[in-house]
Amino acid sequence: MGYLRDAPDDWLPLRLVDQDGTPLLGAELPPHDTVLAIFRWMVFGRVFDQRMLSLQRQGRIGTIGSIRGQEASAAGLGVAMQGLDWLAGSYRELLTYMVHGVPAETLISLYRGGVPGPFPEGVRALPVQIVIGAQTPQAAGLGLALKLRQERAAVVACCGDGATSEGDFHEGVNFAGAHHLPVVFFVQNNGWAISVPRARQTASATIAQKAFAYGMPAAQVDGNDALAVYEVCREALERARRGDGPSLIEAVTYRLGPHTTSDDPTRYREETEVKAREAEDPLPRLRRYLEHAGIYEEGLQERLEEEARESMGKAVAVAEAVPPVTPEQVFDLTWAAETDGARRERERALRELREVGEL
Amino acid sequence: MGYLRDAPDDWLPLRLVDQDGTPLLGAELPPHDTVLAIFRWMVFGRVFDQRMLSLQRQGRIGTIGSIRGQEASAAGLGVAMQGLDWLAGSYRELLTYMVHGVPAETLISLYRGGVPGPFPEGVRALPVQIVIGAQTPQAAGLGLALKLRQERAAVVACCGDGATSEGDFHEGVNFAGAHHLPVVFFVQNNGWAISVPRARQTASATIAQKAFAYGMPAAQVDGNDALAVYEVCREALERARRGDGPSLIEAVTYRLGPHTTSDDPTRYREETEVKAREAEDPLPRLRRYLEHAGIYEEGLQERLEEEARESMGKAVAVAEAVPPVTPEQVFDLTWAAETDGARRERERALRELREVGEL
Amino acid sequence: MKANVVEAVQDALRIALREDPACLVLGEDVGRNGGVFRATDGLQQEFGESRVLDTPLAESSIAGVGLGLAAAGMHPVCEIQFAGFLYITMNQIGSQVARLRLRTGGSLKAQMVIRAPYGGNVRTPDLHSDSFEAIYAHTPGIKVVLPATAYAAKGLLLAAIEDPDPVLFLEPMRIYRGYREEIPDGRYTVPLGQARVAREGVDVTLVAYGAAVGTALEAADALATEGVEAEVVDLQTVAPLDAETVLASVRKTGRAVVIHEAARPGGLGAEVSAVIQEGAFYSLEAPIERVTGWGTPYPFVQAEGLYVPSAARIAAAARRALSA
Amino acid sequence: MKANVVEAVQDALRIALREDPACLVLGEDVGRNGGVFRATDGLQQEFGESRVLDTPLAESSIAGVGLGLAAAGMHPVCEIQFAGFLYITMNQIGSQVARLRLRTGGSLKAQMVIRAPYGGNVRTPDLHSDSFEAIYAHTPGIKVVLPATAYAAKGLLLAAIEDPDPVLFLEPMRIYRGYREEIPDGRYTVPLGQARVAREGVDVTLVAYGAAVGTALEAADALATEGVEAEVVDLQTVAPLDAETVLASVRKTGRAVVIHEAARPGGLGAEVSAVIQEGAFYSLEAPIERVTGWGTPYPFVQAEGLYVPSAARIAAAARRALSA
Ligand SMILES: Cc1ncc(C[n+]2csc(CCOP(=O)(O)OP(=O)(O)O)c2C)c(N)n1
Ligand SMILES: Cc1ncc(C[n+]2csc(CCOP(=O)(O)OP(=O)(O)O)c2C)c(N)n1
Ligand SMILES: [Mg+2]
Ligand SMILES: [Mg+2]
Repeated sequence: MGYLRDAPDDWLPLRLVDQDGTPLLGAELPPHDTVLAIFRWMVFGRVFDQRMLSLQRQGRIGTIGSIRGQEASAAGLGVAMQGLDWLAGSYRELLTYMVHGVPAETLISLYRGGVPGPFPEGVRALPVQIVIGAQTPQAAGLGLALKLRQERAAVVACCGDGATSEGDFHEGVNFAGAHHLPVVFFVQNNGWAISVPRARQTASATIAQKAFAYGMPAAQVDGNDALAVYEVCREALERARRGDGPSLIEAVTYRLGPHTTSDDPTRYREETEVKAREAEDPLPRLRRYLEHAGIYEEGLQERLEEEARESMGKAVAVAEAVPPVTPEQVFDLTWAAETDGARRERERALRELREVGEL
Repeated sequence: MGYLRDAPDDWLPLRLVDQDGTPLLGAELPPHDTVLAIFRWMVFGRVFDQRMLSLQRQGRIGTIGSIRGQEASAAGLGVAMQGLDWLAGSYRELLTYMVHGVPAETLISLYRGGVPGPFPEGVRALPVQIVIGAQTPQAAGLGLALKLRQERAAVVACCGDGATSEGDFHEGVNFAGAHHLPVVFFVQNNGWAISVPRARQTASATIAQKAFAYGMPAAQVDGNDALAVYEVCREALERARRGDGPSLIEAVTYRLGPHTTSDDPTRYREETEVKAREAEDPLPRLRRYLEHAGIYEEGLQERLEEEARESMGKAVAVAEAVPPVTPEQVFDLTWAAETDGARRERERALRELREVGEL
Repeated sequence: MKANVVEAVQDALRIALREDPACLVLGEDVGRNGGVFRATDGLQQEFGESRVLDTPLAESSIAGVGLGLAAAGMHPVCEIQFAGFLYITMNQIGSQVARLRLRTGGSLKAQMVIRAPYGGNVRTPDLHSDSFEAIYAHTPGIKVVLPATAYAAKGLLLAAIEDPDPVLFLEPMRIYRGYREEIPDGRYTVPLGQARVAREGVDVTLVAYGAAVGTALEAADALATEGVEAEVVDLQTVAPLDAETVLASVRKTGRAVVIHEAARPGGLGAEVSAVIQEGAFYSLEAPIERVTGWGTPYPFVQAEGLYVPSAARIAAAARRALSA
Repeated sequence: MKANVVEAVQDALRIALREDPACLVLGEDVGRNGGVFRATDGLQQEFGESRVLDTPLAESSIAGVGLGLAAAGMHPVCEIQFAGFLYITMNQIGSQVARLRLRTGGSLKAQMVIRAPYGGNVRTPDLHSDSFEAIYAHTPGIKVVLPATAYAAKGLLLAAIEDPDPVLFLEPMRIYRGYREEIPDGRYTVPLGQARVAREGVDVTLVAYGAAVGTALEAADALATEGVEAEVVDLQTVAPLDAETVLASVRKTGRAVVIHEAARPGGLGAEVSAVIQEGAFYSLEAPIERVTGWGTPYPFVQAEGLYVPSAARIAAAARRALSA
């Protein structure tokens, strides 16, 4: 006996910059303007998050997830993407959506309960996914289209650690593997799926090694090391654009805030755990690197914060000026080619609303 | 760059007995009576298959899958199982079902289009699954019940190479991993999912390594080496029964016949491939081992074949004596606790049939 | 005891876990977190991790694992976090759970409950407000139950857990935390497969279930001020349908309005309408009205208030029926 | 050309692949094998592996990949091997494909077709004979089309492929290899959303779709020998429903029988019945009859002949309607 074999267990998350901002020996780091762009977006993400939570508390938007603590993963990925790349993500990737070109006001509109789109012309992204895992096979489909049309572009399919348990995650990644598609699967392992800790989600020692089930290479990266995230995404994206096939990246990070504004994390996780992770906040870490590299100008963060607050203020104003969704719009968007039967049903519904003065 | 990492690629299917029947150096082989039991079931499986195909040609049963070439996997597994173990398999595991205690006549009834059950009291098995992959999470549920009740028994969840692409396969195996359940996932990789070759099904170099995505150990075994299959299953089952958790076994075998009686494999695979695999037929191979081990009595195979034919003859007679399913039965089996509304619908349906003399 | 709907559900689960050793509860976040709506609050603490289990984030497996547990003789209560995700369980429930007994000639049964909060007008994100009772009502082999009050929630859930057939139990989110009503302590059951008359009347029958029953009662109040006595029938179990209770009412009133918030085409209102005209054709004095969601997907929060039937729409339909 | 239904489907796919460079075909075994029913026979040979693709065995991903392709501007035609497996695609189709346009404010559309053979009485194994049109008809945002003839199969499929909305296209297995009828060479379309009168009559309306249209016509023949002139309406598209054509017929005949082989409760017959009594209440001279599968899952082969509506059951229902 003794015929069963175990998985390799020698994973070590890739890190290029230490907690204190010092680059690791021999680390190849992105150029300064890239680093600054990442920093700027991380600051924007932090401000965006604060503003959204306060809008929610004021009842001006609905339930929203917090992205605090995950800005390095989101921005590192977003900055590594290019204009022709497609993004397929979820509610936890709002910052990546914005880096990729979706204006904050569109996302605010969405959380105000309005029509979630359209995104600006030319921004290649699927709608912000709510159904966990559903975007994964869709991303494979986008990848197949790119491959068939021989476009030099990649697809990024984001999801969380919990999402890797869904059947759709499996089917989508396997499809991309089997058809050798230009898709990068980017998993933000933030330690929790609402109240279920990563270790209970799957017995797999890492999320990264799940890639081996699909015959594609993988990396596990310190998701709070923005530059490591950027570099590994760049490699995976280039590989995909080159036609060398899919890969999977696990970014190990931590959700510092609640799952959403409806969630009370004190019910299921220890304050001490959160405290410990606060100390690993990716934003001061990248700032320390900027200082270390001598590219941090005095007051930069404060300036960027101010800029972000201003731009959020404008975005909120724009979003709040959008008139509420009408039933007509809902019908208009249900069918591109309305049949006679569908038109009659529209008229019936509107007549009923008018009759009681609801319209 | 160069941060992405590939899967281990040093798999070698476990083999205990060579093509010519010689045991490999140092191989620990099962006792002779076990070997003989496996051989007897393999012969039975071969005869069963022939008989079922001919019944189908005569129009006495419906479409059926062929198991020719896969008897070593099916019987090696079946003989390694114990009475308290649960079996959750599909149309390709009919032989395993029979080894586990389901009489041939029950399966013949099923293929005659009758009610597929019940199985004999005490035979622990889910119905023969037709929906690819659906049995996998169900098997995890059985395993959870065993674990919660602290029964010393295991669950075997069988499926094919194609089935590993289904979302349900993933969810079921992951659940068993996450909850450390006594389940053995047994995948018969017979090279094809109808017309889709194994290599197109998934880019994973082996099916075995998919286990690593779920944090469980795996083995790849020569599925035409009945004794290797038996030994690896015994290890995995013992492990599960002991409470040491799930594992996954890939049995590499080959479907020598058509996918089902409705399939024409010449449309998609080369005769030369099949010819080459005919030479690796597991039945003569085990017979050669019996001869090599000096436990093959002259005429044994012929005697077993004769026995099998006789018992199949009886089984067919029993099955063909079962009266056809009635609508009443279908209603009886739909609801265990029929509500008034359901009873009225039953009466309405039967009245309608009686009115036109169809009942 | 005083309880709102979610507390009634929780009480039923507690009683079942206490009294039935084969009963267990599983789902996403049902353990330490007590469910995102607190329907399982405190249960893991009281009954331990082997009776109240967090599952991986995978709905098809929650249903499939439930089937396996049931086949082995357990009585699982599976939670799907929101009814919108019942699409994902369609295969395991429709092709497997609902047919296990049929397929095994009766030797295995799927005595299990799948619970999910359903319904709209609660300002939740996309796919969190949908009502899919109709697709499961078209799936014979599984009973589909929707309580409209705290009393019914507890009694129907306890009945569902002990029923030998699988039951899809849809809990109206909108009234989860509504007012607390007095309900009996301890075990009691409300029988499956039976509608109830929630308000008696003679002029028109309003047929509803789940949260819409409350809206129908509101409409009945409004109609009463006009001298119209509406009878409100609460279906409670929508599959198999208790046609007799509906028919008895319509035979009396001659007029019917069927209400649900799911999309109109192919919704449960169609079945109720069909059944009424089959069984009470000669009593009908006006076309049966349906007040439902539209022929569109459930819309975004900003439009949902117009999609979900209001008391005004129901009353207007009743007036149409009365003046026809 | 002469073609049976499966040949008509194949011809439509060939034309679409030839004329629309964005069109591609994907599914299990659609490539070298040409599909288990040969609907895609020879297509991979003619158009190559990048236009006709075998997928892994995973239906949810087939639908999801289809969505991604469509979002990127392709016009995929996805095959699900048997309609029974459409349960598995329910989430991708219902929560995703049908809502892509809505969710993106119209900037992305899911111009795609999902084809599947459906229906019973063909002696296939478990879950290979089911009819799930009703659950998709309750899913606004996707059109549901079922051809009843080779002519319609080709014309409707070509219309579906060029329609900007997603279409579920259910092909009646039972008449796949029925008799060959003469159909036009080259491209023609049959408009989506329109029912057709398959036989004119004045005494009773038989409403059917897919393979049941043939059975209804048989029943009409039988009724004709008794002097009853039945009108047969073939719905062709069941969602969105073309109520007007049905209503026009019932206003004339005053009597209706709705036929389908799916389970009765919550089946499409309920919607048709509801729509008829809403729109033609005052013309109705008898209760609308439904001739359908039972309130059970599709049964085993030995009982299916009694489950699927026969011409005799349809004719009997018509006689009931006529003598009411
Ligand atoms: C299919 C589905 N099931 C359940 C939910 C409810 N839900 C929303 S987020 C979430 C946890 C997701 O965890 P993870 O994938 O780790 O992402 P994270 O929220 O941590 O970023 C759950 C269960 C959902 N939206 N969709
Ligand atoms: C969910 C589902 N999809 C498709 C089918 C049709 N089908 C039956 S067997 C089969 C191939 C199965 O391949 P594999 O899992 O390798 O098992 P094998 O038949 O080779 O033993 C397919 C596609 C099915 N039965 N169920
Ligand atoms: Mg997470
Ligand atoms: Mg196979």
